[in-house]
Amino acid sequence: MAIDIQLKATPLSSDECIKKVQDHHCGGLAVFIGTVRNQTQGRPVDHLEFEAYEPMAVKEMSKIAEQMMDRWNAKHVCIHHRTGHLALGDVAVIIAVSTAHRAEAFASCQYAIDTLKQTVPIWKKEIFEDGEVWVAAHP
Amino acid sequence: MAIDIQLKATPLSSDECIKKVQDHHCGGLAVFIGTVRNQTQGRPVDHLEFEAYEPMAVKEMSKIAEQMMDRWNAKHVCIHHRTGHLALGDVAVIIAVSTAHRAEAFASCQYAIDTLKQTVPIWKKEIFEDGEVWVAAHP
Amino acid sequence: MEIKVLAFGIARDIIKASEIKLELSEQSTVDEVKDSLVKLYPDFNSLRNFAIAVNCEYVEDSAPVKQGDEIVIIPPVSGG
Amino acid sequence: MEIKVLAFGIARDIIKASEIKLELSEQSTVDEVKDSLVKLYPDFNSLRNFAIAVNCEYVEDSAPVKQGDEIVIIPPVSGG
Repeated sequence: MAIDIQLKATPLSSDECIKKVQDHHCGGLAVFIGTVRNQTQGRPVDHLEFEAYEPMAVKEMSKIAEQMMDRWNAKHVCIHHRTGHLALGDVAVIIAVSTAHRAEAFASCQYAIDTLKQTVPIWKKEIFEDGEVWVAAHP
Repeated sequence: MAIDIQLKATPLSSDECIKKVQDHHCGGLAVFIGTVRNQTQGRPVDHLEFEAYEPMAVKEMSKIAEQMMDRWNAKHVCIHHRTGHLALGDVAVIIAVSTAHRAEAFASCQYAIDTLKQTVPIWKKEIFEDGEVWVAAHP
Repeated sequence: MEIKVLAFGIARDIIKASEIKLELSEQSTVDEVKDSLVKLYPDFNSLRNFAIAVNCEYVEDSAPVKQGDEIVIIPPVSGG
Repeated sequence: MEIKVLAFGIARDIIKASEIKLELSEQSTVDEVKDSLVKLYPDFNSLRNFAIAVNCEYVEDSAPVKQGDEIVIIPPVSGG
């Protein structure tokens, strides 16, 4: 059983995350890859900045990994999240999980990304030619 | 919109499959990776042989990809399946899909692997030191 | 008519060849292909199930078969 | 007592600094931290919501705060 949580300012590697959870006792290995999209309709985004409250972000991601193990018997969990400057199409987050059976891999991976988006203290700002906006800050 | 279906006798690359479906208009990218496990309890497997009825296997995998697009609005689908000699821990199948929203990515990816295991004419044989068995052939 | 049937996986082990020729009456169906196979090779009864594909498609037992069709025995699949 | 509050994301833009010191009475709670912030910076009212973390944990509004705690404003998160 292994948990690997990383916040990093350098590009994420799906290969690295998959290797961390691969295990020939596990029939299910699911991965979610979150890519940076243009979220503000109709304004061309130049780039994005991701900022984290690092110690708490790592702690909240670890909690998610532990819940994946408790509720779905996940064997290995890897969650890597980017910080800093990202371009459209860059990978912001990778969640990889291996479980004995594939249904648990999908369910726990989906739980992880849904929960991460609600609880992990990371914020993204879209930067336009003529301004910037913190995503999801306002109603 | 792109569909990439491959049956190959050489190692599969999750990186290649992910690149085929990455799209910065898609917020969800899910991947399933199926690894070869020891399925016959208590007998150490030396290796496995995967055999496919190739034209029909490709056709059935294409049908799955089309269903993922029809039912879950999948934008890009990549399904790669190994054939030939595999060792325990080798990757037998990779399914990658990108969709606008992440729930559809998970649901369509899970549908794909569940259906593949029921319909795609591929057979695996476990080879032991003292014999061999076609997996799932007998009740 | 004589039809050719291809075999994969355990079906190939049962017939001990990758194809077999069957002599069937004209206007036969998949059902008759299956019956002939089971008669010739009773080991097909030991399988969890087996299907017949005609021209790369799963078909009903009542589907017709004709000379020149690509007819394939599909034992229980185990890919993925 | 004087407590230090850290700010991230839009909260940092609102207070125009990455930390601020607040003067609170002894035995204050998170609720009073929030009230002070909104009084000093009415723009906090424009947010969809904001939480306070104490020592890297989300806490209820009724939770106590004391000098030396790491108190952080958590505006709506948008990671992933």
